[in-house]
Amino acid sequence: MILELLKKVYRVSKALSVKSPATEDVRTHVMHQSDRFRGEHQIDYETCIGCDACNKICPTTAITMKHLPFKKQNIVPEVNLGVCIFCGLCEDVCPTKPEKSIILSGGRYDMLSGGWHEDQVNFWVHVDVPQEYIDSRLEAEEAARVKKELEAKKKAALLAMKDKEVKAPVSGVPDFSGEQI
Amino acid sequence: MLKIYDFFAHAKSESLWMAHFCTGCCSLEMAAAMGPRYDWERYGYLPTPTPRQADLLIITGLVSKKMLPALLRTYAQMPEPKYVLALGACSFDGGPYNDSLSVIKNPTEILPADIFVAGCPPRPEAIIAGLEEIKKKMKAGIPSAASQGGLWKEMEF
Amino acid sequence: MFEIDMIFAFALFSVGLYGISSNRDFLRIFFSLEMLMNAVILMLASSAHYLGLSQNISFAYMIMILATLEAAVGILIFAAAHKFTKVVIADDLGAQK
Amino acid sequence: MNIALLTIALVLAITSLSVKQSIASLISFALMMLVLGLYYIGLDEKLLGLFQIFIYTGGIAVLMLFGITLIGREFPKTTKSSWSAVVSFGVFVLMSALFLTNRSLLATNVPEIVEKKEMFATSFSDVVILFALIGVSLLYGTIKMINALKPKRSRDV
Amino acid sequence: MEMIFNVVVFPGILYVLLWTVGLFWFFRKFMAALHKRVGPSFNGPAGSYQTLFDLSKLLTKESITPDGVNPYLFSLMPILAAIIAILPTAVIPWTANTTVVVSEYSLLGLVVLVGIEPFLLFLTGFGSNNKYSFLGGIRVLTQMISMETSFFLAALSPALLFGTLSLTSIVEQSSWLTFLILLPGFLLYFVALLGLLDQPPFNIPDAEQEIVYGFYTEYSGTNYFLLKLAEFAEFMAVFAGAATLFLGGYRGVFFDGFSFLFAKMIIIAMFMMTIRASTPRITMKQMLNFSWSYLVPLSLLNVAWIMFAKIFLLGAIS
Amino acid sequence: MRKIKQLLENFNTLYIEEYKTTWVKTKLSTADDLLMVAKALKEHGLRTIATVSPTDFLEENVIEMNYFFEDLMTNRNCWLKCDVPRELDECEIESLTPLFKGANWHEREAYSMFGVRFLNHPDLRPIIVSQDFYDKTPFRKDFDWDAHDKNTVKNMQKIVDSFKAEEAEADKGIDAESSETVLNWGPTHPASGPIRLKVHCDGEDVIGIDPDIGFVWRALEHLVTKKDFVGAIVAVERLCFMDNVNSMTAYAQAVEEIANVEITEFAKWMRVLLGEVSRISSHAMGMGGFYNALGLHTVAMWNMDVREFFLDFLESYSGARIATAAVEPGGVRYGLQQNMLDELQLALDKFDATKDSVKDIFINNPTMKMRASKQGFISNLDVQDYSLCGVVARASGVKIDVRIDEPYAAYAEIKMDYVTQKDGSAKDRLINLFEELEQSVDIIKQAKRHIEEKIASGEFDPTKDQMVKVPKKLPRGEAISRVEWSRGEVLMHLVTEEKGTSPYRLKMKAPSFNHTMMLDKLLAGQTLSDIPLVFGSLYICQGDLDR
Amino acid sequence: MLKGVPIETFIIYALGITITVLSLYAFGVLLAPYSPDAIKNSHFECGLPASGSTPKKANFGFFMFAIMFIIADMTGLFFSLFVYAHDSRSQTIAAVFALIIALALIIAMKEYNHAQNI
Ligand code: SF4
Ligand code: SF4
Ligand code: SF4
Repeated sequence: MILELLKKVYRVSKALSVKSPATEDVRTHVMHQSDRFRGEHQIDYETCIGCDACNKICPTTAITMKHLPFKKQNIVPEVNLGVCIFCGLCEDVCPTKPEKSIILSGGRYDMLSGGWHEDQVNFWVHVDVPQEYIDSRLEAEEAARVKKELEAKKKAALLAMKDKEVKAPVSGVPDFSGEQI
Repeated sequence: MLKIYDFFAHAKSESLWMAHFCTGCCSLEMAAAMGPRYDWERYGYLPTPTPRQADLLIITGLVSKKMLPALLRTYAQMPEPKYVLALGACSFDGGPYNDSLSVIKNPTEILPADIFVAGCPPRPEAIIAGLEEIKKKMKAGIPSAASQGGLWKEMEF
Repeated sequence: MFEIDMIFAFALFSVGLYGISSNRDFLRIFFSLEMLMNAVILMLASSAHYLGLSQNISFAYMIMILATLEAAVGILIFAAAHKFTKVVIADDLGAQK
Repeated sequence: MNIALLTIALVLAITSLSVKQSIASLISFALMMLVLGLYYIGLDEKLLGLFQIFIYTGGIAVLMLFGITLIGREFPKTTKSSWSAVVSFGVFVLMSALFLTNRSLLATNVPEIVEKKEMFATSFSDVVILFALIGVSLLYGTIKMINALKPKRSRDV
Repeated sequence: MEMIFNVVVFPGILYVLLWTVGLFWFFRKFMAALHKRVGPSFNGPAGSYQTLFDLSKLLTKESITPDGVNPYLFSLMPILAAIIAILPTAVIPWTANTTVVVSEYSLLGLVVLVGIEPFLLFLTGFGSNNKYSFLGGIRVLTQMISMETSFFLAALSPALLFGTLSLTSIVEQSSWLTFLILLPGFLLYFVALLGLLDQPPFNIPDAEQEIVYGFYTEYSGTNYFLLKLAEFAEFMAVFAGAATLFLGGYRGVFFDGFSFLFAKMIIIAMFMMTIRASTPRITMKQMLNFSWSYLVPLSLLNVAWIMFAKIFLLGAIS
Repeated sequence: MRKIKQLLENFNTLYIEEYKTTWVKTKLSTADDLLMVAKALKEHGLRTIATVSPTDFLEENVIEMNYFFEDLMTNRNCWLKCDVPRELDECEIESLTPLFKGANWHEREAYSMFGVRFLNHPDLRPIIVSQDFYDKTPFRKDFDWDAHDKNTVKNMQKIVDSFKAEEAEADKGIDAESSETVLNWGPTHPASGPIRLKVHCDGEDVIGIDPDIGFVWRALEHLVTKKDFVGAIVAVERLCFMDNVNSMTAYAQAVEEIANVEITEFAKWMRVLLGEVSRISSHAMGMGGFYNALGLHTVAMWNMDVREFFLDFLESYSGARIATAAVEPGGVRYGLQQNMLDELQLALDKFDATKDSVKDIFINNPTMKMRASKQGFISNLDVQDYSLCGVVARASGVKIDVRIDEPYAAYAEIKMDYVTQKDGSAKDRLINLFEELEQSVDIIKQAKRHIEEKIASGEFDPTKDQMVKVPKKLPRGEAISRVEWSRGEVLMHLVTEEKGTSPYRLKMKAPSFNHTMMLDKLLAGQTLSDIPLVFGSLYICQGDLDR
Repeated sequence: MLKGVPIETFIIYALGITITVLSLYAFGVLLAPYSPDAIKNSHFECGLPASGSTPKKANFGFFMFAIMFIIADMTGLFFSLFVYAHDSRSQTIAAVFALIIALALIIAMKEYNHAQNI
């Protein structure tokens, strides 16, 4: 028995010659990198169409929708990283093509925050929509609306021309200020 | 004299021993962080069998209602100075079990953690990064969060 | 000083005697017995030292070892009695039959 | 020096017979033996002193610990007979008186001190066989008692 | 003056502290290597400050005295344990002329001092008002009575061979031939050492998986530091004893010196760690059975062997 | 099968039909017959009861009890149903525990979750639920847990008080003059994990053990009913993270069965591949856990080293190391790329490189054998009585393995055999674990070769084939699905409502529950040192113990 | 050879060690924070409320080993006396003595194991 034990001891001590896999300082390096790694979200407010699908599928309550002052894609998701479990279902379900507008893959892995429950303010993936973009979108929308109105007018005129009846112009400009921000 | 005091403060921050206490599945990744590839012993962390010798309590994810008294008591029985690290979505806002019957939805409101590491479960790298952050806090002389407040002071357990 | 040694040995002896006669629980009876033995050893040792009776040391060894054996036997009996009757007091042993 | 050591030993002896807690009693008993051993070493009977320490603090104290684990932390209350103190004190006085009056019978001239270490081995070696026989019979007795010593439990296992 | 040096620096407190820090570091590093890990590596060169930090942290951490403990036993025992564990340094011949107490009976002194230690640990367990500590204490006691006899008998074998109880003269008389004669004794000593120091496979008293941490359970801060210090000091005493008794102590190949003794001690420590990394713990009953059916009878036989070797081998030569 | 049918025809049943290949499904018209039917079934060889699962139907105002009887030897199973009234004071049924020992805790669970009282049950205390749910019925559909949740602090107080009362009770039961005591083994314990064993011991000897579970109770079965069919996988995979893929497979199969969807061949093979990888990662931890319980951490470390490589594969494939969420109803979530297979090959090579030394040092370890070969014996009959499964059952020589008995995914095409040992001691379980590890590696190699071949021949398109659409709303139906999980058989019983978007009821029968039931029987009369050994060898994970 | 070096050296050394260890302890305690409270001071019971009773007694199933310990220990002490034996007769006696005791222990253990298995 003792001989056997000594043999075991010898074989264990062979491990001394094995180089440890912990070769890198994990404070600065990631040990294994994968393209699909699900980390912090990146949200592309430009392509998001505001379909609310990601909010609906999220198995936790991580996603809340932020309202934007546009007419069409008036919501964009924001993620509470403290609650998110990085399951990636929101990315799967997102219908935009070719690039999904909510992406987890390749995100940051070390997300830390103060442990106080109130600290969770710092712990969101906020969508900072720049003012210029809002303005440009509003402008574009305005332009589109104007164009549409014009077209409508034209159409109406055409129709009027056709039916030879005079119709009242389209009702007033929609009021954006009423929309929630 | 000041030098000596500084040395001991530094020593305290450099040697964090953690209480061996598993509350949820994040402890699997904690085991991986102990394992050969990540090897957190390189940075000076060591698990101890009893809270009496520990400096750090790791809330490894989910805290169920039945577990909460044990968690708080374990924390209370650790000697000063003591710090808390929270891992995983569960220990913050219930995570995937947010609408479950039996878990404490916000353990960090009851026992505030010094650092919270997000993820479900967080990668071992992230766990170690969180621990390093606690070291930084200790070096800066910031007192631990749980000693500042939190519901646990009002609770009986 | 030989006299002092001897007087202390007597004192130890009488403390042991007191212990044996006044105590009724096993453990302290053992202690007292050991004290009695030790008093004798003390006498032997000091007589060996001061009077040059070197073979007394060998007697002291023998007494020591006998004392140990006696303690072993005693503890054995005590344990057996304890198991059977749950008593720790010597007098009760007869009463519990 | 001698007087101091011996007084300490005596005080410890009395303590060990008078305290209530069994563990304190045992400790003072062991300390008494230690002091006596030191005294023998001081007397230049080093081997005897070491033996004393070895046997009493190493062997008998451990044996008594077994007893203590049986009877618990405190001695059971017993009635003490009041006359025994008087009688034993009387014995002490009688013996000292006898000794002091008759000490002239003993040789007073102190011879050269020679430590004969090999004396035991050469002249008493046959005795050890006797000892071996005693030990063997003791073991035999113990084995025969094993079944009787088996503990009784509340639930049979 | 020399005494002060002895107490404070060389075989005394500073040396023990340094040894504790160093051996603790070495243990962790070596164990990590056997685990295919790295062990402490970012504090100081190869992480060697790590254990310094650990121990100084323990020293200055809060030490809790729980309610219901026996206050004298609880707080006094760690101090006493530390003192008694350091004391054997006095009798060991570190170099040819550094022995604090040159005594004819230093071997007995060593064995007595090493043997008292578990007794104190039992009292720590008995003193803390805790079930795990209590069980741990009893385990210490049981393990001690099984292991100490064979330790004593194995340690006596060189003394019997050389006809002296003095460690110094044992070292002086040792040679290759006597090493061969003493080889079985050394193996027995080594096994008994594992049991005496609570090392795997005999780490029953502080079995983490069974009774949390045995008698250490309630200790924290400074008290725990002292217990750790005692543990490592005892390592030192027992290792140095092994090196001195069987491996020729400070005597080296070309010249004599402390470094040889140290190297021998480290080699024994390495053996111990390798066994630790490859053997699971055994149970109480198995330990008792092993100790009393094999270890003690074998060490008695070893004594007989030494006697006969002394009569026939050495007697024939001289 | 025919015999069972004949036998059931003697009783008053609503219907008897065959279900899948090995099941007979039937419903009793009255609950009074239950005991007799069970007796008859037991005489007929169906000695095992897998689980007891009540389903609460609000509209019909009944609680439907589902009993799953199994015959481990010949692989015939019977699914028995009967109704009990829903009113709390009438909600009672005859207990099967006197007949089937394995039903004990399952009935207690049904009692604490649904308030079904079992007559003649020897020990009907609540189990799993935390103390504030005692005498409540948390899983019933009409349980108002918002109201319950409002006074959290009061509930916590209840829990603490009950712990204290329990300690006092334990003290009272013990003679203060004796050396007996009640030890807590857990939850803050280096080897236990979140479970508490109340060990009644006398010095070193264990007199009895009462496991106290529920420290990680997450009410998963309740949780899934709040998520939709896809989102529920995150709850299901958290059954236990050591092996999460297979539990998702079980759930996905049940959903697919109700939706009547056939998944692609590629997805089936991927399920096999992923499942085995995850089984390996679990078994590696299990082996480490066994040795950790013996105070030796080397095995855990070496195995962890290998396991990391398999996790690398999982991460490359799904994007997460542990919480993969890789299997969804309708297939698997992601496509496969060549570099992932290369990584898998790396992991397999790593395993083969360390296999021999692990086997030599730790499987043939004399000290381990000395300790473990005489401990924790589980006989063949115990396996049947207590409905044990997986490694524990196979180590006792019982040939059960759902992968072979009732092949799912692509297991029908894989060459494999039962891995069994003879005696059923703790040592045998360890050896079995290791041999299953080797078997899994073998299966992975087969699956990998198959997938590579098919991709090369163009039959599989690894970027498109992975998913089949499953409708968001399912019809009314119910299904059971069994998979061989790393710890044994997982049985999921899924009930859906008409046009339901989320499961109506999902019962998960997980192996650790039954294994923990054995602890008292295995450990009474042993010593304290055997507790971690037996506990570790039973390969218990608290995740699937408490759900 | 060696002359007996006085016990005083040892006592002085022991005193020195005592003083240094005590000062270390004092240093540590002075530097350590101190903030007891009721829960911290209740004893550790795996994280659950502490129950009152630590067993006062221990069940020792190992009495036989205590007796064995005493016998073996005494044997060892005899041997330390035989260290100084120079003639081959007493050495032979020592060897025979060792053999007898070893035999007795082995037989005792056999009997013990036999009794345990009943
Ligand atoms: S990753 Fe999962 S949990 Fe996180 S936001 Fe997306 S769907 Fe929600
Ligand atoms: S699913 Fe995609 S497109 Fe729809 S709201 Fe979310 S991010 Fe925007
Ligand atoms: S955060 Fe995720 S991994 Fe951690 S405990 Fe919760 S569910 Fe488990």
